[in-house]
Amino acid sequence: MNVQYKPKRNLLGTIFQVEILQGMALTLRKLFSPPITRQYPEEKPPMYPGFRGQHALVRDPLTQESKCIGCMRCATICPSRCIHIRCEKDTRGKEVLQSYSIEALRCVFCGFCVEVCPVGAITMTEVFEYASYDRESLYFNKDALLKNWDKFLDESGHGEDYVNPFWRPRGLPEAELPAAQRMKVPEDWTIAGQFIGTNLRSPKQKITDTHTEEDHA
Amino acid sequence: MTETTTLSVPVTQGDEDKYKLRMGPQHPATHGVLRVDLELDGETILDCYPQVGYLHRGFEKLAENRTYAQNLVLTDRLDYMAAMANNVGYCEAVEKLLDINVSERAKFLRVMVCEMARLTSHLLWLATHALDIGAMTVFLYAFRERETLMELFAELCGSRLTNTYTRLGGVRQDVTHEIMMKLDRFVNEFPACIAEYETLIDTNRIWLKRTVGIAPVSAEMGLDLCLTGASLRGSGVDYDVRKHMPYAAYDQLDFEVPLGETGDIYARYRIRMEEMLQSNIILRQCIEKMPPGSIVGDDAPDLIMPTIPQKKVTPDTSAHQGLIKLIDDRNVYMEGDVYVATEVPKGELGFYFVSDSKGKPYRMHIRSPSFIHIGALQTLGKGVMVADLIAIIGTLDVVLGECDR
Amino acid sequence: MESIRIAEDLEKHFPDSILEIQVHRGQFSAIVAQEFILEMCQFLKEKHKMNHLNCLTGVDNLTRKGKHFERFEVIYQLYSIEHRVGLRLKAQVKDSDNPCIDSITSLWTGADWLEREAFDLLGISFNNHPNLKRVLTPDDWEGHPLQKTYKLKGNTEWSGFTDLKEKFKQLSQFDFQNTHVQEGTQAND
Amino acid sequence: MQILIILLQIVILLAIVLLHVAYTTYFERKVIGHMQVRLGPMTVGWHGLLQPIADGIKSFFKEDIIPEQADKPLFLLAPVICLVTMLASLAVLPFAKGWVLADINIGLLFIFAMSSLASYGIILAGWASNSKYTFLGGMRSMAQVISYEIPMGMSLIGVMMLSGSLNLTEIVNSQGGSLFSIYLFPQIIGFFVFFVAMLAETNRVPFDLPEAETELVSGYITEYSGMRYAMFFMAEYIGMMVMASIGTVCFLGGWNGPFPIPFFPPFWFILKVYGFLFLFIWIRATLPRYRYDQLMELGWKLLIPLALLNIFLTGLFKAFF
Repeated sequence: MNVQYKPKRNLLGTIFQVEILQGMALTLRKLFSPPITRQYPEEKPPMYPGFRGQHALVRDPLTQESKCIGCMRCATICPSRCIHIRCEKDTRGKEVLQSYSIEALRCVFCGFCVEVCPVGAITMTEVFEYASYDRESLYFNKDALLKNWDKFLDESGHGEDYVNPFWRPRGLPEAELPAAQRMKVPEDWTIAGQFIGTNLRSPKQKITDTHTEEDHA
Repeated sequence: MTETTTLSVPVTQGDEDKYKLRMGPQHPATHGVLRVDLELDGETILDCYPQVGYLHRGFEKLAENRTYAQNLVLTDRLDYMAAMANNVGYCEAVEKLLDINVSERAKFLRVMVCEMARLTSHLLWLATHALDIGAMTVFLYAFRERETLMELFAELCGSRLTNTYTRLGGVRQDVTHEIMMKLDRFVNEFPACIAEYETLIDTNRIWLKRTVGIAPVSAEMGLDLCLTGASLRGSGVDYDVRKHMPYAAYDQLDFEVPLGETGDIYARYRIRMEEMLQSNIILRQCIEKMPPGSIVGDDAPDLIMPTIPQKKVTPDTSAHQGLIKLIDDRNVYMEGDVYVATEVPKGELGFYFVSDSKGKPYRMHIRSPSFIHIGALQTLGKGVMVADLIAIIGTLDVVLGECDR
Repeated sequence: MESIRIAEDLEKHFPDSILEIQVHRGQFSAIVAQEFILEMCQFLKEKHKMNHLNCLTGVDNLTRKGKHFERFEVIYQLYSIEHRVGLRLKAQVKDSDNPCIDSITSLWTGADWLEREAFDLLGISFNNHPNLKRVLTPDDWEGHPLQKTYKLKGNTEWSGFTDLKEKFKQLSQFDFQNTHVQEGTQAND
Repeated sequence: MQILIILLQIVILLAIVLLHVAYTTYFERKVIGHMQVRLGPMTVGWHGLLQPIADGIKSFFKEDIIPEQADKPLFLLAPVICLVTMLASLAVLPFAKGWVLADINIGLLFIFAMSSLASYGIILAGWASNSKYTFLGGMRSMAQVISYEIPMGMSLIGVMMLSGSLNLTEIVNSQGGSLFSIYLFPQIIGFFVFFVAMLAETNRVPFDLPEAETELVSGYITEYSGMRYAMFFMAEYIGMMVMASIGTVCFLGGWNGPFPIPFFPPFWFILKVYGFLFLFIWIRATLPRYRYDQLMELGWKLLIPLALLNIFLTGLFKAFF
């Protein structure tokens, strides 16, 4: 397919600067249209669940401690190798987490650690404003990570047994998921309720979804 | 001050009255950290030496020490304007190398995010290209649509820029009805937005003066310079990897490849504008044809991949005419090499993998279009004016993250 | 024409240079000796219209075993846009201490930078290359990073950085106010 | 006494003009912002109304950096030349009947002279900074001024021929009081040439080559900082106002309007100048930038012949009617 060019400017168009006037008419129209920008510090951007923001260790509502079992899967997969874990065996021979730290300045925010965690201990919250003037405060140890989780719960208003449903990937069969990720999810997160190609614009096949009405409104 | 740094422009006898200008690496129009050493006669460029490497992070060496799954995050940082397209390119290559099947739904999702990435990249190209030539209003109009797509990315995979969306054998997340509704609305509104940009620049006499006939590339010259993508198609060479070596679900979709004739800046501009419309058509088809099913293939590997071969390597299974040995066999991590190209917004992004039957690539080479395009700048930049050089850098659509790797 | 026919044709014309023809995951590659690489590329470009050079790079085969593998090989991935068929040439570079192969910049100007990159990262030099200099690493970089012998962790800094630190140390002896005082005294003298 | 009154008038005029400069920058940022579907300055004061004051204070207290290799006296002098010449040309502008500091007979010529001198400041700035980008900016400015002084002068010859005077007050008076007797209609070609040359003369888009941001970083003001940078900035905006005033006086009938405003005679004049300024900004928001040689081509091959044609037609008009 050859590209189509607009017709060449004719003499009248040249004399009366038609195309320039058209452009100026557009900018003049836009002068009175509502702005699209966001006044950032006052107006926060929309955060979707599953945004890969600040790291946190989920505080187990039962024990008030981290859920981490020290399996090292996150430290193994981490592409930037920024997770450091130390475990020790307690008297009963059970692995107990001694320290867990994440260097947020080295992290590339890929979310692999959350994806491989078998118990849903590490997570990434929707907090994104945690810039700091010193490096030490961005070197999260276990307490800091647990505190991040509390902070996130406070800010977002979730209950303390909140589990981010985003980390149970949509569109995967239940059987393929680790136990921690087999959680109760809304209907359209399962394969049965997934989006299947339709012509969204044709009235006949209009899907009966609550979102549809809202979006069109 | 800098005795250690040698000026790369060779100074010969009789050159003394040339005006030498080092444009970049910190310059508003060099799209990152490109440095161009110029030799000027007035404002005409006699010689032009692009210098790269300011953003060299050694991805190819890094990749040799990380597993195939981990390397995925490196590709986000190649062409950060279209990280999704790089993800897809990387995964397609690794899947070819390790012989992993992709589920049908994941193929369509990949095409969808690829085309969304193409739109974000082309919109940013349009914005900066127009800004380079001085039309600064197009910049924000293009960002308006780009923002919509970025938010869709954020909703889909949790990140706006470095998406890390694809996985070996599939993708990370399925789409929701909401995302598809938003995408559908975007697809419907987008052609009107294109018309808006075109009102400002398409027939504008100043835009035409700055673009028509500047830095023309003939078909032979384009092939000689190894240009790809819109830069090559502007010269009329029908080479689009999506058509030539279809990957993901491109062979099931109906779209056209726009071709130019003159190969000048205006032709390339028109091609990218047409490509945006074609991407829009592909997105529409993705919405309509999205098949049901799982988002990963049946034999997709776990994210934590074993680093030793799972099956015994059996090369030399059958011989063909003495010298030709077919060593093809279904075996993960078998020795061998593949080159898989994908059509990213900047051109042909190729991954050349050599596997030595371990869980890490023995050698990963990234054929980055930006690197080759900047190499071509040396030829294209000769004899034009400084203002044209800026336009040429813009029209080649280079990203230094991809160039320097 | 299919890749395999092209490979056979290539073998017919350069019988001694083709060491082996492989196919892996449906992609054909010919392992060739380095001597006639320019002629081979020219033959493929002119006779089989392989006018697009996808990729040119090198591989260090130090820790990888193969029948014909030399220490370094140079990969040429060629593609014919007209016939929609590709072929990969893997030229084995004989000399492992001072690897050297003919440049194909006379066929593709675009190979210029790709060869410079191979030289920079792998240390393979190209004969008749117009401007064989480092491209990604600084001009005074030591070693070639993609060689398998290149140390991942060093205990010395890059000389450019140590120079810079030295300079900074020298300059930090004079703080801002002192320089003015010194200038003043010099003027008085 | 007479001198004191004039001094007082000068001070009042300067104060008003500088305040206008400050708020033209605000106006420009706001208008371009909204044309680009964003908001422009919003933080300092209500909708950023105090932004220009904040900018002024900031640039006043910023460090005045002088490059080591610069030609110091010239480097320091250049912004002063720019600003002083632009301020001087304010003296001859008639804002209303009798509202003029120096009602000299060669007002138009004086303004040409002053605006040429201002470009001298730009060239000096480009040269004295001893930087490559500023040098190219200065060279571009020189070429631009030489090419565009000519069509600008020629475009106004038609006006001079019709009014028979170089005195700006005379030119306004000769246009009469009604809307239809302004020189815009008989001198439409002249006005077009004047308008384009005016954009080029004030280094505005699409002719902002001396400071082309994406090509020459910031052109001739790359090395300047603090107050000296602000002086260039002020000179540019005063230049815009002076040129807008000339356009108003020569083509739009000066202070005459559809009906007189009782207590504030320059009302219409100021309104027309604001209109011109809006046009400047509007064009900046819409158009790309010409290339250096294309600019020359436009000046020499299109505008000068057009201006000559205009003179010829005006002469014919004068001779036969």
